[in-house]
Amino acid sequence: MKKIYMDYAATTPTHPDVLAAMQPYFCEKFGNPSSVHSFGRETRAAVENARKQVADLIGAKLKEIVFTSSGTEANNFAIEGIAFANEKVGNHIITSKIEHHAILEPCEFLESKGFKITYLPVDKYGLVDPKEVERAITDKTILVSIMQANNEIGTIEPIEEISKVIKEAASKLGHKVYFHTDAVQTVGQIEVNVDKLGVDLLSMSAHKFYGPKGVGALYIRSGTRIVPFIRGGAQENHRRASTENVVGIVGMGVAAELASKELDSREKELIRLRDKLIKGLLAKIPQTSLNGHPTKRLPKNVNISVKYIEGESMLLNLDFEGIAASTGSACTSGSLEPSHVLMALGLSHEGAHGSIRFSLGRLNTEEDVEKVLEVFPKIVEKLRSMSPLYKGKEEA
Amino acid sequence: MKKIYMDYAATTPTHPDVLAAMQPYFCEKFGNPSSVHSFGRETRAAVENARKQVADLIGAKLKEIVFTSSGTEANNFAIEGIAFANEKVGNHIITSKIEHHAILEPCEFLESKGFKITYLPVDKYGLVDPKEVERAITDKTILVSIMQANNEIGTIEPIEEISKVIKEAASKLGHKVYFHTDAVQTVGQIEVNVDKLGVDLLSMSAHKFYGPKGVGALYIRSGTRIVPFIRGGAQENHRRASTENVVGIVGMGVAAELASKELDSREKELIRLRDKLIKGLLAKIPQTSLNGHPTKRLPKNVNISVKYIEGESMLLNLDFEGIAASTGSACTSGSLEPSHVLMALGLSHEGAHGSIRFSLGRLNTEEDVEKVLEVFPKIVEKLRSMSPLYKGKEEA
Amino acid sequence: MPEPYSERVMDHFKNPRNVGEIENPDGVGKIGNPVCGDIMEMYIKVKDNVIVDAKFKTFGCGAAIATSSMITEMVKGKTIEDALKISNKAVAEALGGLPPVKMHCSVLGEDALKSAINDYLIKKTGKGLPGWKPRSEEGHHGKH
Amino acid sequence: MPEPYSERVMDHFKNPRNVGEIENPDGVGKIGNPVCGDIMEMYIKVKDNVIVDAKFKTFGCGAAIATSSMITEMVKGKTIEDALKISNKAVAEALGGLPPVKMHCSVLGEDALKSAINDYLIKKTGKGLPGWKPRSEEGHHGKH
Ligand SMILES: Cc1ncc(COP(=O)(O)O)c(C=O)c1O
Ligand SMILES: Cc1ncc(COP(=O)(O)O)c(C=O)c1O
Repeated sequence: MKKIYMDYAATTPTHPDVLAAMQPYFCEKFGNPSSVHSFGRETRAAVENARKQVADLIGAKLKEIVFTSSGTEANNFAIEGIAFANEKVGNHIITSKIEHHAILEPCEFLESKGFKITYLPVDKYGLVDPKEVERAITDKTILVSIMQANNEIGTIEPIEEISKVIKEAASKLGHKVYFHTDAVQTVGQIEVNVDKLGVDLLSMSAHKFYGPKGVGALYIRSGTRIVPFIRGGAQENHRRASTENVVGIVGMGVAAELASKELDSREKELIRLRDKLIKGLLAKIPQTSLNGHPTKRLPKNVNISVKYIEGESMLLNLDFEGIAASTGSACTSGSLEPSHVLMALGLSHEGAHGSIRFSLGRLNTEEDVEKVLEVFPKIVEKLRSMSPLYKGKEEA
Repeated sequence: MKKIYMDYAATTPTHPDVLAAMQPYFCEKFGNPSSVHSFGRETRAAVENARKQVADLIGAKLKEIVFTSSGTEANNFAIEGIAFANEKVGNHIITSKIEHHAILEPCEFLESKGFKITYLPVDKYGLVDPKEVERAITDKTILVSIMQANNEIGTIEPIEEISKVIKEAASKLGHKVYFHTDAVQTVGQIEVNVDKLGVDLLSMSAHKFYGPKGVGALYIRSGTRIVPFIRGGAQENHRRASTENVVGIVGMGVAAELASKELDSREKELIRLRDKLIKGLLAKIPQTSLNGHPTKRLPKNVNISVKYIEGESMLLNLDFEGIAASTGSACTSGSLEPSHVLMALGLSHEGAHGSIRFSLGRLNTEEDVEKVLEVFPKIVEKLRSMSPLYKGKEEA
Repeated sequence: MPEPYSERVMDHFKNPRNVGEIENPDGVGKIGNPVCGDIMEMYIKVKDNVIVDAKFKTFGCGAAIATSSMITEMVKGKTIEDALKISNKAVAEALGGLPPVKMHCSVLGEDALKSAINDYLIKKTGKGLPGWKPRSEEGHHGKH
Repeated sequence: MPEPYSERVMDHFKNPRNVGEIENPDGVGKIGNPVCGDIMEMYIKVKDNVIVDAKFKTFGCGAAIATSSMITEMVKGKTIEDALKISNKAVAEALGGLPPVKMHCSVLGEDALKSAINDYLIKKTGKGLPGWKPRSEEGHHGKH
């Protein structure tokens, strides 16, 4: 059976060119980039080359890129690093209810350390209202963190507008209010430019755009006051300690370069497949609805609620057919809670438990979409026939 | 020119068997281990298998191993995780003056958050005295962190004795005093068994024993109260968020298994080479002295002070001859400070600036040692002839 | 980090036994709520104190469906007294174990069965199981 | 994270020019201290206000040795006045740049030269460079 992978938002296979570029750095070019000798100089040059590739992808300067071990670490670093470096200026942070847990949990940690956090609501499409950001800013606000696009529902937030609002408010306050965006779901997938967006910090993760797992980066605009998150060495310009993950960093660099080149074509093709899949699902299966915004939406993201049945049982049935999909975020699939993102949209518990996400990528084809459209309606039918909620609704 | 790598304490080349085991996890078996579908189940099984391999190497239980992105992260996690989880019990932590910066800097961070840190001195060999630990414990002490072996001078600390002292003191106090050891320089290189050592937490890093860079682990004894360091997901049993670095984890597992098998033979061979190198250097070059303990010493470590000349200039000259060595710790070689470890031994500034470390490993041979013994004395002579400190000491 | 399901769980999930409703059942149990994402309905037919048929409808995850399937299999042919002895642990064991995070599904299964028996007893004798309350409603939903 | 040295630094480090002492020098400068790990001694021979020879001895890193070598090359043939115009930046530039963390070595070089000239002037005229103090002793050793 040919397997169909439609969980690219959870992780992607490493691009063969990325793997090829990484190969020499395991056994041959293995020096510690901090070492003075030739083994070290060689890998240091490789790390700096990758830094350039990543910086170029998002329109940043070399020195503004700090490599981390993941998107989660980049998020933790941004939130805690800004908070602890600026706590004398203020102790208030603004974020949204639909952020990834890698933002929400550091915020909760900071609450236990005396910080105040405002969690902004979103509208039924998952959009944050820049006016709400404006209203939430106080003279104690030091940081706003709003994701560029949501991983579950794919909604793309109005980052530029939010940036404008923050800058205006900050100039009135007379102190800096930093603006961070979690761009883990966008970098390498849609255009991301730090100056256009007007952000001070931006998180990335290589494995979401055909780089390896275990490497990410935080963009930190020059002049930003931030303390290190991982402490204990002079690496990364004293901003992130530990022997550099040379192989991973080289891989992230090449993945970034590939993405710059292929961005437009990847995006167009995915939008085509995405819209075909959304239309097909909504047409073929009664009582389904799209979650997230219809157009301000990641090219890869299809998220629908299927009434009367539950997410995991859909996934497992799809898996029997060789189709890999997901309910919301993979990171919390060990939990029983319904998705906090879907709940924030105003969905019922049932609706939140009954959602499924297909996320598309490089290797998906038209046939893959057709296969899903053929298989999935049958699965829904089977599960609905078992559902106590569906009774008497067959005719509706 | 054949290059000779003698900087294995900084990092090691990935073992070819380790690389081979990792290969399939880039492009083929690439699923997110948190995913429900077959792609995810496959990598989850691989991660759990690696956990077993690492647990077996140090005599731990499966659930006691948490994978991290490095030794530095494991150290940060241990220190901050224990501190923030137990701050209601007490705010006092004991460590030593010769710890890696990955321990010292989190301690300094905690000082700024209201914790009190005692930095124990060491004797001229770099040994911590268990009696000093005993004396330092107060009713506020929640954590003691003493490295198993020092990365610069190779001295192996009396961990078992310190553990006994801590347990006795804790039973009198009536509260738990956790004991952490930084075993980054020992795991996979000498025997390490968490029960024999009597530790509650233990840090490891794969790239120090022929695994890949960018992956480490923290051993956490069952029942330990600790909060996560990287927050935002249910991975690693809710103890360390972020999509697992599957490739790195698989690599660490295989490196651990190889180490278990080859430990004894590796150790014997290294001790033979080490002692030949130490003896040769001290005999051939006047006015040199060994740093660290003569016998309680890592099999790979040779650290000597060469009077009247400076470390980096030795390194660069060795590099011209294709020999890779190091002065102390690679992580701080961007700094101008003399090594805090050598200073703690009571060395003069000159002595601390004039030290060099050769660290041996798998691929070193008898000929390599002979080459160093042939080349290095000439380098010393050249540099001494340029040194203003050496004047008039030629005849001494 | 979901732990994988056992083969038997997967078998009962893939081919659930006894799906559906019983017309004119002797007892019906409804348990669960949409908040936790699992809802079970169980129907039993009783003859001479023996459960001669059992069916279910379930909204829920793989473990919830497999548990429903397994428990309906287990009760068929049992007396009411023996059926009441079926604990959630027994169901989980019969399924070759459940991941810890899914153990509550087996509690739900036990509850659904007891609730159906309770309904049957009330209908038949006018009073139900003495002091019985669904365990699944004790609020196992902590924060993770 | 040491930044790599330029080719010219490596050349002057590998084959340092003017190593040694001058017998009966006209001026000697000694600068630096073991705390920061760099000690330089500079010797000059002056004829008709022109530095006709310069030599050095240095304890220190690659940059310290290369700087000493370069600065002794640069001063030879220069008048005292022109030699005093050699700034640490000029030395660093002549070396094709120095890594930021090593810039203090060029300051040390400038200081050693000025100190030697100062010594020469004192010997010759009875008074040294007006108001001069080694910049390298201004305490650049912050914590990293
Ligand atoms: C929006 C968002 N932020 C952060 C993360 C965390 O990234 P990583 O898996 O690299 O830690 C993810 C994905 O897991 C994500 O989708
Ligand atoms: C004793 C010790 N602890 C911690 C570390 C940090 O390990 P890593 O490079 O994996 O972050 C090192 C090496 O760099 C070390 O030698």
